[in-house]
Amino acid sequence: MNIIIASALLGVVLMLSGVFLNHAKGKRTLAIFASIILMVVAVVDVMQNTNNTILHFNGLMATNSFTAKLNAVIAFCSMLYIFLFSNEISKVGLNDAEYFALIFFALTGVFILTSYQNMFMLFLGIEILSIPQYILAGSDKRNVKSNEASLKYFLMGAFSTGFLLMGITLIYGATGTFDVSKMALMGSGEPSTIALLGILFLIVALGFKASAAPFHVWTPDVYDGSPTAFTPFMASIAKVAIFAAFIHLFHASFAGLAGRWHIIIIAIIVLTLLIGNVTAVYQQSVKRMLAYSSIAQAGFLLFAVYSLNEISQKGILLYGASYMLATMSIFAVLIKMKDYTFDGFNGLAKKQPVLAFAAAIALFSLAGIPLTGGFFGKYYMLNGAMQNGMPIWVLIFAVLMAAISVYYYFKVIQAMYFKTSIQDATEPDAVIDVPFKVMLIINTALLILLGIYPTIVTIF
Amino acid sequence: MIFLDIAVNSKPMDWFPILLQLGIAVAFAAVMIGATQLLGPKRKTSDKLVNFESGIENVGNARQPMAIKYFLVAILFVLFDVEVIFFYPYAVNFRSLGWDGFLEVLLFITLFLVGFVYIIKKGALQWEE
Amino acid sequence: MSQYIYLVPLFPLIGFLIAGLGRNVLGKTLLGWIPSMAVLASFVVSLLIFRDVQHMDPEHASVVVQIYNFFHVGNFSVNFSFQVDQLSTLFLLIITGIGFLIHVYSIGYMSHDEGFGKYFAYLNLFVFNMLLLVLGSNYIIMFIGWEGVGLCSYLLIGFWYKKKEYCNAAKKAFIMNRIGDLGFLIAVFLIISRFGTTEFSEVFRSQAGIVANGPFILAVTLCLFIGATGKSAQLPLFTWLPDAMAGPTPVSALIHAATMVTAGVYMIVRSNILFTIAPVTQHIILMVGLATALIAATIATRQNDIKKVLAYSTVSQLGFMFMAIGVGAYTAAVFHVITHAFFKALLFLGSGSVIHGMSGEQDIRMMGGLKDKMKTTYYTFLIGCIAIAGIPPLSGFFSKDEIMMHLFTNGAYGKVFWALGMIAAFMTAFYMFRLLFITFFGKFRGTHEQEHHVHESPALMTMPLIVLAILSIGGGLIGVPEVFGLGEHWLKEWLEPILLKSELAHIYINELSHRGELLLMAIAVIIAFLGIILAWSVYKNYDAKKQNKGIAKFLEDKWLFDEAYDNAIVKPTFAAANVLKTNVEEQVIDGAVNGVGKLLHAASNRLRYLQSGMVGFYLFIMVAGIIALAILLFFIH
Amino acid sequence: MPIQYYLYLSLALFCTGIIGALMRRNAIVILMCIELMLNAVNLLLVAFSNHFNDASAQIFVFFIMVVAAAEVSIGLAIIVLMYRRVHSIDINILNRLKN
Repeated sequence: MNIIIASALLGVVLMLSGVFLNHAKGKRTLAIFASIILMVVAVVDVMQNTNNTILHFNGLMATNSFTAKLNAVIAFCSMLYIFLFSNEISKVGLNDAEYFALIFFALTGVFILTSYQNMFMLFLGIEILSIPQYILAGSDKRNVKSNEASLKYFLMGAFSTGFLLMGITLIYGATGTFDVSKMALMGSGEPSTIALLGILFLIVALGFKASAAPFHVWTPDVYDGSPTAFTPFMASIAKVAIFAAFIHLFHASFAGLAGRWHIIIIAIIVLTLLIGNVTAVYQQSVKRMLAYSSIAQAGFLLFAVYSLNEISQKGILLYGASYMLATMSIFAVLIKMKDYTFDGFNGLAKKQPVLAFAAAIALFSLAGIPLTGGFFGKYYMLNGAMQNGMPIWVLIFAVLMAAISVYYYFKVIQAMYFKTSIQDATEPDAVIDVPFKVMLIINTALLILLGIYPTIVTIF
Repeated sequence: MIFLDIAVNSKPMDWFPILLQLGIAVAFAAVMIGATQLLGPKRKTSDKLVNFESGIENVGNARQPMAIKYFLVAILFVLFDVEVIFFYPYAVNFRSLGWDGFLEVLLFITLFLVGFVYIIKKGALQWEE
Repeated sequence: MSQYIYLVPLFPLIGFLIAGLGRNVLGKTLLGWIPSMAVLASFVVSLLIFRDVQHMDPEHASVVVQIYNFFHVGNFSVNFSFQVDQLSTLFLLIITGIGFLIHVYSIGYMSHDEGFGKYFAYLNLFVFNMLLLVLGSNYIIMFIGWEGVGLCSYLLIGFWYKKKEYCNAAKKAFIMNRIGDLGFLIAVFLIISRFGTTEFSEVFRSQAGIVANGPFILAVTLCLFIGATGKSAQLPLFTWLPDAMAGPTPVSALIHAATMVTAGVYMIVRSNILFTIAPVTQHIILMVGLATALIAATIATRQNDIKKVLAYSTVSQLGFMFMAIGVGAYTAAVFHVITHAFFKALLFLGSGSVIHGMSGEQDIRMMGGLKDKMKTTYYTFLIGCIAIAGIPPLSGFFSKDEIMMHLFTNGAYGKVFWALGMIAAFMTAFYMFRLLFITFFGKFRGTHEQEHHVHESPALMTMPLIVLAILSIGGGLIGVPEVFGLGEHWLKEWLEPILLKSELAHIYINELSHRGELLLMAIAVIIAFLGIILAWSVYKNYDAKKQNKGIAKFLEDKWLFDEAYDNAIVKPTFAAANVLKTNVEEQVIDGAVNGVGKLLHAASNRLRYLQSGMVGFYLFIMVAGIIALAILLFFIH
Repeated sequence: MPIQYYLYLSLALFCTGIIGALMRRNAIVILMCIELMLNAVNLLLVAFSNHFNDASAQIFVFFIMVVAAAEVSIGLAIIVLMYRRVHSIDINILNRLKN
């Protein structure tokens, strides 16, 4: 629980550093330091936790070893994120300290979402996570695209908040409680209409945040328009937290009614995989392709919502970790590029072998090639769903879509390794120093480690 | 979770005096306005129909873009104003929450003040550059 | 000794890391020899393990060595563990043995290439993945190796990436392999859903409850077979293999002849118990194998690129292996894998030596008369050709003969299949000797510059050729049929513990008598000789420009059958080759693959209009989605 | 009064908000429509609170109001930014990001 307080207080400290510190470098160092503190707190939380579920704040929150592990994985990825992107974050605009502060505030929301026990906190967590993201999306004030991304994100996000609240209220009307663990009684008998409507609205709202089709439309535009320094945060850490919340809610509360809402989840999974993968094929810009690929990846994460068993719980840890690391890697390379189109990557392997290698491993992982974390992530997801009796055609469809994804991921690899270019692919004033490369290599090594020894995240 | 005893345990009859007072107030205002309309003399001139602005002649349209400063102050006001909502439940349960509650509210106010310090330092409330 | 099995894949992995990280630091000598020595070390360990397995009681020789627990969820767990038994040790020897020879050869062949270090790193990575594939004790590890070799093949085909068509070849190989992998993956999921495990031993043990020819086992075996068609270049996914010749020639020898392409055969032999209870699938495999063998052999008769001939030949030989699997003759399939690895690696390396001597020329019409200039290469190549054509007592004869024997005795239509197989074997002899005669006989047809430059390859390259030539000659000894009275069929005995159940299930409809067996062999040898003679008659003095005159000359030589041959066999074959090449391969198969790509692009193009950029429209999509889901929830369930 | 009446009223308000958000192109009006949706929820929460005799829903209402205020202030800031850039608050003016 300490981690929620820690991230909020660190956010406040970073916010104040904006008015009390003048050096850009000082602020950046402070942010890096803060991310390390967060990681330390997360590790302490893991060591203190036993397998029992402990309630906090009069039962509003609950932690156990799983949430502690998830928090630690997320805190670790946040640390990597700050390490890899702090240079670029300060370059986005004038209010550099505020960007770091907003990231930490969003992280507070993330940690609330991983361990809430009351729909009240679900709502607060989602809002605390989303509102900073609306600002971050629009933080490049000189850029119309950033404005547009922010407006779209905000309008649609606020719209989906309405559905979230209506869903929560209807469920409350059906059960008389906001407590997630007490709603499990709902399994008995035919559910009331308002309960079903409430579940539908919750699927809509959480599906929206998780960018599941048909509520995904904001994703490409927002990820494309936002400053590239913030897109990986939105696409990885925020996304994983939303999925953790999604799964926790449906596992604890609505598992008894699974027979009724499974059909919706299947429809959403199929649509998400189809739209994400097929549309990504057409894209010319790597950044936009990655936005679609994040939709496609969400399709795989949704399998965990269907299965709701132990495998999927571990799967979300593994898939989440490998997905976050891979997204971080590929964006860390992308942000150094001059040209975001596929041709912009031509000949990168010759000029910047470390960057190209990191990007290649990240793309392998996203595509689910074995010996990278992504393979076992996908494997856990499909296996978990299969154990829970998912129709086999959905699994076959998912494997087919994963095969399509190879096509567009490998376009980047092909450009990097099998094409040549006279010009430098990277931005001339991009900082590609040794610490950056070291971080990138660590990131890549972890991705491979997850592919060789996946138990490392599931056992700890 | 904090419980609002009054909201839950009161019966509709308990609210009757308030309703009565409200009714009398509305009726009084209505009677007074109606009476002046009926009793007062009426002479309409063009000068009288013009908006009264402390004797100064009005110019232009009221729907003009305003300086961004107004907007900023207005937003900040809304934010701080709405936060005060949380004092209502505290006020209702002031006694039963005791010192623990007091300390928590103090913490809340401290966070509030940190925000305020930030705004001041950032210069958001400075009217002139 | 078996517990040291982890050393076998470990050495190439270390070699990969050293070569990969030190490719700009270390000198060429070290970069070449360290990876080669790594593979040699693996070979030595494999040899020791092989001896160990040999001396053990065959029933208990199969050992599963667990390295660590991959993951463990509930009662489902996957181990990172290796299976040491008769089948895997046999493949270990082939992979590391031939791998080592090809590594040594590469040091000479690639000596002038700027990507020397990268090349050896990829090569070692390939060996590592191939060893994983063969050693894995469950389908997951096998799949990891399976994907890994595909990836390395992709990297090595596109090794000379500056030519665009080479990149496209790499991409084509990868995509076709992925289609196959899809089938494999689905099969793995089906297996998990039914058995709750992927360990070979447990799956095969609990196979007993499955209804033979039931929908489940058919689905599993067909999906596995789809995986095999991708990796082993069978119809309809074979077109990537000829294109894959864009890679360096030693790569073609190692990956696209000796090891990776036989992974499909290995996988099916490994799962032979599943296939045995799915005779329908076996029948499909037989058909596919036969068709592939015939079509590829036909196309091979008309190719002018030295490597393309060998590539189609590989496809055709793989077809023979699948035919063997199709009739349940798993021993014969493994036997042919082994002998084919010897002589096809030899032929590829020989062709590499020729290309090296000709400064990169691959068109056989530009060669000719090389037998005097490149003696070692010529003699070893000749041995390879004799071996593949099936002339006793070279290795190819025994393995091909065993397949033919099983075809002949397989059911009522066995003789038809046998006859068709014989046609393919005839064409094999024909196109291989056509290649030999055009390349090494006659007059030199290249430029003067080339003629001046032609030289025998260095010893580093010829030594592996000689070793492989010896193996090609003597390799057949591991499976001499009992009819020759030299004792038992060694390979059959060796694989007995693995194939026992399948062999018991396989009923030979009409067992051949010893005389019948000898008769069939005689026919096979005669047919092979006929093929060679035909090739000799047409191509002895091949002249690229005046081919007709050459044939006319033979007529003058009173070769009375020539014209008859020409009209009855040569011309129809060539016509068929052209038709198959242009219509079947380029239009139907490539067309289908490209068509899928086009369909995808078209679909993508349609779907992108959803993303209009208007927030109002986005909100509308969202609400429409909610209404649709509500209908789904409340009215359809 | 039966709880259903509140439910119907609130859902009607909610749908009004949705339809408003769909029909209008003015960003501020859409924002108001979204607020209407939130207020529909507030109404329903208070009704349920009374129905279940449970005050926690009323606390929830407070939180919704506060969060909505925060959200609106961010939203207005974004809209001001947009107005300064394109001199319009029509949501469909900004459509550079598309396929």
